[in-house]
Amino acid sequence: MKIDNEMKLEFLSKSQNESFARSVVAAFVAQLDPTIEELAEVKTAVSEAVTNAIIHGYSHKTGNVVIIARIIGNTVEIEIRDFGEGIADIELARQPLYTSKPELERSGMGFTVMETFMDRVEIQSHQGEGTVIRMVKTMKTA
Amino acid sequence: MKIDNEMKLEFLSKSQNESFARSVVAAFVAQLDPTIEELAEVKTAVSEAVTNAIIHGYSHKTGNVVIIARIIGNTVEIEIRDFGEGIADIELARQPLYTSKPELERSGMGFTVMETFMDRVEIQSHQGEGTVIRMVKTMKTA
Amino acid sequence: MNIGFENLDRLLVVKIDGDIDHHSCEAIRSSIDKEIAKKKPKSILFDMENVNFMDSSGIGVLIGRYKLISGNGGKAGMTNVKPQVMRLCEICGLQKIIKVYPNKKQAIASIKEC
Amino acid sequence: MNIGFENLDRLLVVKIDGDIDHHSCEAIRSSIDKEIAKKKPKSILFDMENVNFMDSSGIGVLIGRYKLISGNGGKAGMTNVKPQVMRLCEICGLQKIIKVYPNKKQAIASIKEC
Ligand SMILES: Nc1ncnc2c1ncn2[C@@H]1O[C@H](COP(=O)(O)OP(=O)(O)O)[C@@H](O)[C@H]1O
Ligand SMILES: Nc1ncnc2c1ncn2[C@@H]1O[C@H](COP(=O)(O)OP(=O)(O)O)[C@@H](O)[C@H]1O
Repeated sequence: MKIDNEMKLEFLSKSQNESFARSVVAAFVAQLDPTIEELAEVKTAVSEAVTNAIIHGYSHKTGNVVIIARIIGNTVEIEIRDFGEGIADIELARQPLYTSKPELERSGMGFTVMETFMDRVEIQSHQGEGTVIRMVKTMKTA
Repeated sequence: MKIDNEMKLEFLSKSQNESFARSVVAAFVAQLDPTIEELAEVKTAVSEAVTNAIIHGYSHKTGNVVIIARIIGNTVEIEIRDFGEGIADIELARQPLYTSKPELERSGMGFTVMETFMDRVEIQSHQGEGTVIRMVKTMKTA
Repeated sequence: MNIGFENLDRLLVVKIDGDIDHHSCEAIRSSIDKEIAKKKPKSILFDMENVNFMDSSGIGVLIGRYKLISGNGGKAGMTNVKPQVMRLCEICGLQKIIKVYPNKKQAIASIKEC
Repeated sequence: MNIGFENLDRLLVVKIDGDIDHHSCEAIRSSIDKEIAKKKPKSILFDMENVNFMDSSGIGVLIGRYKLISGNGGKAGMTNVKPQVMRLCEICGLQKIIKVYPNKKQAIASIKEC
């Protein structure tokens, strides 16, 4: 499992950084020569996880969001971390349509989108400490 | 001097990350609505500093390059850091046309380009410890 | 991000320009809701020709507008949906709630019939 | 990154496609030098129409090729240079060494005259 390339991005949990974050990951993943579809899938999954860090992790304050991306062969591993509220019930959070913030018109489909677009999604979370989402996807091309 | 936005990027000193690094800074600076010219200037200055970290800082090995960017009003501050060889004589290094690696067809114009395209460029370096380049530019637009 | 409106009888056509994510959602939502309050349309059509990116925050906004409109007996439709955005809509089952039309003309004709 | 060659008598026209930075330089340099060794042109013209980004690593490569060619009494030129790239060339004084022509036709005519 040799790591061919690696990057780490830290930014403030401001909503204008959502598009910045997904562009950064897309620019990094571009070196795998993904199809347009694969790139859109990665961007969308990253957007979901980063948005969750911002609105659920740090609902009432500004904190740091950290993204680590690694390329190993044709595979990209992406880790998205916040140091916010954490998830009380991970099983429940993963359910399609479940959202703890219906008043914000959240669809509750974030985790379902991540799971559909990536090959694997792992959630680690501790209340009061924060959340880490680990996602893996192997590009079919090349 | 309130910081409006901030990001930190770490990546390996591989040459394929040069274009990645300048795209990331460009995507971050885009929130200031720079002109095409201003954006090209920032990208070029970042490319110079990142290339220097890779070929001069870590000439014979792979290490980490760190970029920190901060937005304060219409101004962007960019810090590019390596933990490599360091610069023996900063005065000399800043001279136009000076290069320690003429055998690599370096033009010796990197620092001159950074100084022309940015409003201010500071160099801090210690031999055996590494180099930090701090660059500041205020966008004329907006 | 930019939003254009066209009022055809009581059909409001909303043309969104740019990425739809959590950040742009606020502005999109409030701008559409203002137009709805002002023009009181019966139905709504989202023209997605210039939307190259959307995530599930966008699904929330579209469903929210659907609820507003359908609560008053109106219809909601989408047209000119890009393939990447369409995949997201399918995953979320949005096309079961907001009908997708191949082009604007067909969409208008079909929604007005109702 | 992609390089195209055109040999007009003893003028080699090099069309570079993509960003010119330290990473792409290696490939650009070795590809041009191979063509020079094979075709032994007298002069060289860089068509920069498809170069949207260049940093000082690119200046090094262009000057290096200039030295190869001028060492044998040939000329070097550039054409179709984008404004951003032109600014870099000016800062580095490159246009004093490698003449810049407004278009390919004029460049070819002028270089061949010599
Ligand atoms: N980073 C996070 N920190 C805290 N809670 C989270 C985080 N990510 C997700 N959650 C919880 O999981 C729920 C489901 O997330 P998701 O499927 O993305 O739906 P939505 O974002 O639309 O609510 C959220 O409503 C929230 O309660
Ligand atoms: N990050 C760095 N680490 C060590 N040395 C450096 C670094 N950046 C610049 N230098 C030194 O400064 C010199 C001048 O740099 P520059 O003006 O960019 O020209 P060039 O990169 O073409 O040599 C380099 O040749 C090198 O000796």
